[in-house]
Amino acid sequence: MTSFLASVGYDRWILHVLLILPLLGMPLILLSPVRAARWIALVVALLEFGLGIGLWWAFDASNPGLQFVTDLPWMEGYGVGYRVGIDGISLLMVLLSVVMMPLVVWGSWRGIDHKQRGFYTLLLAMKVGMLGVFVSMDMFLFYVFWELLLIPMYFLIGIWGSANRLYAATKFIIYTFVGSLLMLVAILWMVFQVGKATGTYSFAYTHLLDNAAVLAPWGPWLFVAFALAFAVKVPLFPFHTWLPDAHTEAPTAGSVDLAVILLKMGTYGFLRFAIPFVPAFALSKTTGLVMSGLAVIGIVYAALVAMVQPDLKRLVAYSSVSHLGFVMLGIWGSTVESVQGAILVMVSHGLSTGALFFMIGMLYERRHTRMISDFGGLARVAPLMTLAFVITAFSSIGLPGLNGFVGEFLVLIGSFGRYPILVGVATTVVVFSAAYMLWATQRVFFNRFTNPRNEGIGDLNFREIAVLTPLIAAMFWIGLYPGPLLRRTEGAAKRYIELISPHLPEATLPGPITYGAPR
Amino acid sequence: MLLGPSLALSAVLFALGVVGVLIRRNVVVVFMCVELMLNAVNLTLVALAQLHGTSGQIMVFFVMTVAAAEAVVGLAIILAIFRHVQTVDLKQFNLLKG
Amino acid sequence: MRLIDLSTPEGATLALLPELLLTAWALVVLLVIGWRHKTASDMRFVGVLSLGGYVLAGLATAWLAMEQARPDGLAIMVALDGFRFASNALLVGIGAIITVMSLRWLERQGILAPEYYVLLMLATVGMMLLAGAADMMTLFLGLEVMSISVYVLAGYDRTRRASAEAALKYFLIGAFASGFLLYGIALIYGATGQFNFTLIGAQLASTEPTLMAKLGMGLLLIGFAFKVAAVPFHAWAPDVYEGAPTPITSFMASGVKAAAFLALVRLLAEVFPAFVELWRPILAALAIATILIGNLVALAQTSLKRMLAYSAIAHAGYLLLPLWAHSDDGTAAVLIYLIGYSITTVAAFGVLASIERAGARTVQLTDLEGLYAVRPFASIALSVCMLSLLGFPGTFGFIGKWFLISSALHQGEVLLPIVAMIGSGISIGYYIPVVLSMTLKPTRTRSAHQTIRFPRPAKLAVALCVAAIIILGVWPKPTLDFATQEAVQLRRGATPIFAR
Amino acid sequence: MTHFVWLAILLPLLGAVANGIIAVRRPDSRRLVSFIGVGVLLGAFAVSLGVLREVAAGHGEATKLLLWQWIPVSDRLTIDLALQVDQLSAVMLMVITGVGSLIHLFSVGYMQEDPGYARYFAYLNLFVAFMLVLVLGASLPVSFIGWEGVGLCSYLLIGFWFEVDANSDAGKKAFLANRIGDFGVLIAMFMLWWHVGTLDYAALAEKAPAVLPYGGTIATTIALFLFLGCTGKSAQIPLFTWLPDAMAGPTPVSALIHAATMVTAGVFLVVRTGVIFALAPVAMEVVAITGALTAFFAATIALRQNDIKKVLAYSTVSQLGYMFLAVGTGAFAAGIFHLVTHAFFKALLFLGAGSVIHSMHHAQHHAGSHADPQDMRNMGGLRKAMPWTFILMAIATLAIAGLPPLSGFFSKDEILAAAFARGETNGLYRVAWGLGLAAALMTAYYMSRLMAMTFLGTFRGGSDVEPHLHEAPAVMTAPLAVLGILSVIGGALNLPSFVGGSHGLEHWLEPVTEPATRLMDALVMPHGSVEYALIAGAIAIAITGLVVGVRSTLRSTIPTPAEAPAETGIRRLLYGKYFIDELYQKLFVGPLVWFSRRVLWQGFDQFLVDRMAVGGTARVAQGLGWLGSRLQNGQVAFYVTLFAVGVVLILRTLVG
Amino acid sequence: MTALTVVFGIFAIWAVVSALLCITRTNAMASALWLVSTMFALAGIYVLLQAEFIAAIQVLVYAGAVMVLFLFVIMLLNVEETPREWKRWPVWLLASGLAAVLTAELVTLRGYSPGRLAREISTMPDSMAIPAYVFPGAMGTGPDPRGVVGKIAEPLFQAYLIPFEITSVLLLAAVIGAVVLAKKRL
Repeated sequence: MTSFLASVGYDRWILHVLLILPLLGMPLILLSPVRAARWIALVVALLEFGLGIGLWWAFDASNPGLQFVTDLPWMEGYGVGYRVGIDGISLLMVLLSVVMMPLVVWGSWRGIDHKQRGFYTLLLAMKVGMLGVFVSMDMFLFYVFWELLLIPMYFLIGIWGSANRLYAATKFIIYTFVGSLLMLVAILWMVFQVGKATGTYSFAYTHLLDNAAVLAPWGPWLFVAFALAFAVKVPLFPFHTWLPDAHTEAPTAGSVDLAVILLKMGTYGFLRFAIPFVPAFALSKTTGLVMSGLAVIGIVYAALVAMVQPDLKRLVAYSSVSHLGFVMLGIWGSTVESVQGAILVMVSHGLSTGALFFMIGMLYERRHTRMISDFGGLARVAPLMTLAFVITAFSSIGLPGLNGFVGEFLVLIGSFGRYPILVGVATTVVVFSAAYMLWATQRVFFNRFTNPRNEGIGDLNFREIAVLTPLIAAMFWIGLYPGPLLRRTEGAAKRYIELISPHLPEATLPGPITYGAPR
Repeated sequence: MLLGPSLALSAVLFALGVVGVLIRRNVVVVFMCVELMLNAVNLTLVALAQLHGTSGQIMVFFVMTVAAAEAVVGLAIILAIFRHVQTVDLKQFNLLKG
Repeated sequence: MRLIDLSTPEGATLALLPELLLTAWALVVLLVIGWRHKTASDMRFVGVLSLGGYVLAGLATAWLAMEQARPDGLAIMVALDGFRFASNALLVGIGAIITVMSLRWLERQGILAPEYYVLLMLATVGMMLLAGAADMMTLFLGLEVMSISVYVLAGYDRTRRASAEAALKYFLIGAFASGFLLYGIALIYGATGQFNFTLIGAQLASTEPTLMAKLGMGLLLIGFAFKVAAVPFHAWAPDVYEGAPTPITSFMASGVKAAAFLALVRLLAEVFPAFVELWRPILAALAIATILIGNLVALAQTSLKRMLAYSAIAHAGYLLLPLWAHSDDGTAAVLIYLIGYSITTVAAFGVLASIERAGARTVQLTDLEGLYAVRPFASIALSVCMLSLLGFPGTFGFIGKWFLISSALHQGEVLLPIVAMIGSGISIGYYIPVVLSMTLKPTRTRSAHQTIRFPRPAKLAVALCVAAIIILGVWPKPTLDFATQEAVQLRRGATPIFAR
Repeated sequence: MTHFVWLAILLPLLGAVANGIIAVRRPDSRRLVSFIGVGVLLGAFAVSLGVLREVAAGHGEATKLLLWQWIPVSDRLTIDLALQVDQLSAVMLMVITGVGSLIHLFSVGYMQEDPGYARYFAYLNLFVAFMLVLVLGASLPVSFIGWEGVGLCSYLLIGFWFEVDANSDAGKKAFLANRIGDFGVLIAMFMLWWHVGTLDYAALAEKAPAVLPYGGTIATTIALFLFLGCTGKSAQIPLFTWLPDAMAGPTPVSALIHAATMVTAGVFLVVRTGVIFALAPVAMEVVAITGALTAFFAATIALRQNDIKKVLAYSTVSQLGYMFLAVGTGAFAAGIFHLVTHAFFKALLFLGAGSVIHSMHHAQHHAGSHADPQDMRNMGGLRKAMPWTFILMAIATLAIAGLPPLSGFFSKDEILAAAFARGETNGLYRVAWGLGLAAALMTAYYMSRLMAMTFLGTFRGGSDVEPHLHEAPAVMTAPLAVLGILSVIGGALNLPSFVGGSHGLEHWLEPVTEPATRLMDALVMPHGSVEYALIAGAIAIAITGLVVGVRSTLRSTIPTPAEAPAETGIRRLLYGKYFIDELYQKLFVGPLVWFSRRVLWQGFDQFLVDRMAVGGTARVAQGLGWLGSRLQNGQVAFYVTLFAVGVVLILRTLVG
Repeated sequence: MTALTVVFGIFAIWAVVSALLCITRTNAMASALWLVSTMFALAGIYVLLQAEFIAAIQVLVYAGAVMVLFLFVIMLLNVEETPREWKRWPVWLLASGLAAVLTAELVTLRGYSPGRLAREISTMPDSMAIPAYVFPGAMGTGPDPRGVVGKIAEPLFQAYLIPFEITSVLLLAAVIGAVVLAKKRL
């Protein structure tokens, strides 16, 4: 596979093709008849998937640096270029995006019955933004994609959302836009300072990173500016209140994309930008304590709040906050294990929460309600969906053998040395997550069949099975054999740790005693 | 040389013009106060032209032209609005606000 | 490179060719008006005819730019550098677009006086003189030509009391402000004995700041602060913007503001570079007050036009940042931002003008609800404009924002950019509701929407503007190169002759 | 065969998948389901036998079997999906697949008419697979897969009849209680990795003594966290409340999961990580005393229960307490010994109870009665209808009461002797021993009460029901018989020396327990007269309990549930299970839900962040904007004044 | 105190008093006339400042033509006296306060003498920076050989030709504007 890909010059064109294909699809959808819209979107998505999946093999796991790098002129003389590339971290995010693409399109097949052209156009637009964020190796390009993404999401929520969609859309865009305002200032300031020190004014990520030392005096400010943008996106407690509304009101595709990709942009941002640029401040004892403290508060807090949600989607939204807290904790755990765990949580949260949203969407399509109290005993009429939901729920609460566990375990064990108490507190969430997930599962799928209107709900149909199967398969795969994934991120994680290790304060625990583990 | 006193007189007249604009309600009078301000500036220019040469006086000449043009247009505008509200009371011109 | 001796009549004629051509064309048009001024088609004919003037002026400007006309010696009365040509191009372009936007609008509003186009041309001449002035006299007279024309244009819709009131307010406060400006000119003259920018700059650079010079500079700044509607000299703007005929509001918000800013850039670069420490705090204070107040009060508006007026005020605040920066990239930023801002404003008001109906009250935010379903073009265009004004990536507004924030940051200033971003954050609170109202809210007044007729020329112009916003937002390099290149020329010409 | 031990896991797993598919596609193919469900278990049992033989033939060395690298995250943390076959896992393998096969077989009869037949077998097979992973895992994380997996299956099986809300509740409760324990296991794993650097059992046994100081805080903390996990899984104080509720599941499930296998996983874990416990004497004390207390308290509750399965459930909790008492004294082998015998007789008891319930249910169904088929107050005199069941259950009762020479006698005696012996040096163990003894008395009492209420006397369930009572089919009684035999002879596994035995199981397990026991003070078992005195006492207690139980039950008139008066005083306390559930509900669950809803969600999220912080900012901005627009009053004079103020201020900065 | 100063003083007082009356008379007509009076006083001062031509136009154009236009409009509008021509006293007080501060700021200019200005402008050492050197041709010379008008006219039509031409555009705009606005019917 690898040699075949090399022979077609895969590494030279793949990232561009991934970015351009949806762009080509957009006008095509707008110009063709309504009925063709979803087909075109599906074809584009499948093409993206088919082409993008090759990255898995083409990616060189032994190379910890950036791969598939391209640097084309865009605004020469102003330091801005079309610079793209991926490393292990972005690889997984890109793959997650392309894998979810056909599923999202297919998952919306029936749910979207009006303004289809607009819907699928925006869906593709969002894909461009998502992929763009993860492949940008130019701060300007990154910022453009980062912000650009808000627009399609805004309309997806605002037009195809449910009852309270306007409020949610407005809240979403205001939160995220305001959050990232200062990031622009920080980026420009960084470019300026690095430019002053080196004589090269460039937005290139590598250039800025290589000279990040000169940024140290402004560490606090730069970090705060970046952190605000990313923390809102993550969302880190207490910046999370937009998420339940956005998740809840968005159409299924929006919720899925939001959960699977958008939220990851925040944690990705921390890992890629906020910390590496100003590691000394970002990883200082106080900052570390604040950030990981907020992460842990978010983990437990969101789990508790999820427990009492009457609305299924809102519950899952809060569970997202909780899961993303793990990612944050892992990032600040600052060990190879915790960082790898964080990346894995990013992936597995995408899979399980994505699947949950799909299923809630399927329920919603059938019953036009998301209220837990409207259901009950569905296992009798929809055993397959129950099976899928239970598997996903357990994946979400971290049952070993399924995907959720591996990441969370790595995050916790990796961060334990630095924050034993916080990790201890975070670990309590194994109880709370089970509490909210099982309680919800029980009230929806088990218990007495009370509501006769659920009688005709019907089980999963072929399309729905086809959407869920890959996700569930991936859950098992990552849960049981995450090795190939971890090997691809190991290089990047190690490099990241090497990069920041000079700035790490001493850990609370001296570190695991290395023993020659037979491999 | 009357430079200092002229500048001071000019300042006083200018300030008086400003006061007039601030406190009067009759549009025409307010406009006249603006003219007073222009006159005060002219005095400054003339006083300075005594030292710097005639360019200052030429400026005064232009200012007078501008004042005349402004007067024409201004008074036409006052006439135009008078047709709507039948008053010259500035306080009544508050359709646009907020 | 063509060296032009500005002290000779021939040289002056060459140097002022764009302005002269436009004026001459205005006279031609005036003659035509004497012959045809009765019907709507006369009106349209005159409008189309007047476009010729802008074309001529634009060609002349292009010729001068291509010839790389430079003053042989001192720039007397009028500047002769890339920055002026760039300014001219921008201002002529604005004038032409406003003409196109007005073409059918005037008839629809029942304003059948073709002198409108002549005044528009004369105002453009004034703006060009103001922006291209190299002498206090030209500056003052250019300003007055522009102002007087715009006073009249603001009150052009005489049948509406609001229009007359707008004209009166603009006129009164404008005349008041020009008193201050003039006082400033007088004191600068007193402190240096000169009217010429270069000579004043050299003189001011050679001595310590004197009382008279400082006062003069302060009063001059006040005069300009009024023109650009900086807080606290802004109070006229919302009322006037609301009352004036919409194309003229558009003209004021784009052209007049642009001309004032371009002149101010030149003034600060050529006349007061030595006083940078004195005027920077003033500009900073003005910028902060303008950004915050402009954005905050815009939040409270329900009328679209008035909201755009406050937004225009806020944008003046942003534009003060690159002025504050006082650098090459600052100057470039002013140009870039003005280009983006002008295009956007013109397009936004163009859409607004098409939505208005004759004699109706101003367009309220609620009037837009569900517009997308009925008039998708108008609502998409307006949405793009809103996003560009918001500074959203992918639009030219973002490129402008990037440049102006960079320019301040490059001077080591962080507070102003942060204030600008805070303002930007507030502004989402009133830009997004427009988009929301048009695209997401259900239609309540479908029939009202259906009566909206987008005049074809205006539609074309808006479409061009919107395309420009997006294309320049994605591929801004040529514009950036152009602006940077011209901006550098301004600074080079402004280098003081005598070092202190 | 050792190298194919994974087959033992794979077979049930495949069975689960196959049955799962059948459950979805063709839920009525009962024959196929039975064939697969029982077949895979028998297959696994066969594999287990092979493994046992090989281990027996081996030299005490553990065999580690690497299946694949599970989590190869870095140089210092690579978790292999590896299995470890040694004496301990071989024993567990036998118990699980052996007892498991019998219970599967029993289920064929018991669940025959249930519409969820295939689903049931899928779950049950899955459970066996996970249980085997638990005991075969070579490292804590791998065991943890099984550890949580069995929790999952327990959850699914307790809530098997999900349409009754209480069943679903019970399943959830079981999983949550287990999860509280899992929290402990996780923390213990984190600490082990950071302090010892490995999570492999073998490496732990080797390195921990070298790294962790004996009796140090770290070892104690780790051990206590591990034990927290055990209390969750094995239903010890304070997390025992879920097990009685877990009886909501089908009775074979109670037998397999909540008596024989899963709940004993805690004991298994303590033995597996015995080194850590051995390094933490304080933790050992905690384990022992918790076990003893649990044994005692659960027994007291069992005294007054009327639900046949509830009695057995509390009995299980109590017996698990014994096991923990054993491992807490360092008598690991005794703990495992009791685990095995308990698996036999408790499975037998449950299955017996199952056939009783089965019979009751059918009879009531025929008679159209809606009485509770599990309430012993509705039974009585079943001996006549169900002789085989009666005999087999009586054997089990005697075994659990500790009557020689039945299996329970030996295993329980071993534990009490060990506790007594530890008591020589540590008074705490003497207390534990005392509690154990008291529990033994109560065990005999409540078991005989159960037997008397169920099988003796006259039938109280109504004359219309009685004729329909019948003995269970052979597919159900056959497993009972096998278990009955095992309950009788189970003691032979570890016959003590005073009956000429050689402590076979103890020696068998020595390679596993040795690293731990080496670290502790040697356990000097009582000898000679003391030993005989203890044995005599134990027998006396058992007989007393049995006799009192039967006689007092037969003498008193037992009211039917409907006409039963409300219990008062201490009886009420016992009947109400000390109201621990209510206490937990009031103390933890209720406040937590209230806190989450009112304070966190509505208070913080909705009010503080959304309304006050975000909305407040927006309102302040709006308000400022409104104020600004009020100032824009349309008056030129005001505008000019504003202008003048600006002028004055600017000139001030220049002149000043 | 020279005679020049005395005469200047008289004109100055005249101008200030007239200006004060101009802004305080409730009758618009009176205000206008007092403004004319101020302009005359200023014309007098212009003469003292050797700007005879300006003084002449001041009287002819400003006081004569422009102010007549004002009077004309005042009479044309012929409005009733507004009941309260002045704004309420707080406004008045605020305005006066502002004006006082403004005056204080601007009147600092009174300290300027030719000598001071010369020192400030010149780059030469203070002792050498005397007005006679710094402002050649401005100090103590006789009447201009070109005459009062020629002194202005020559630069106006040569050096300042461009601004002069701009004024024509200005006036054109004003005329068109006035016509458009004042026409009875469009």
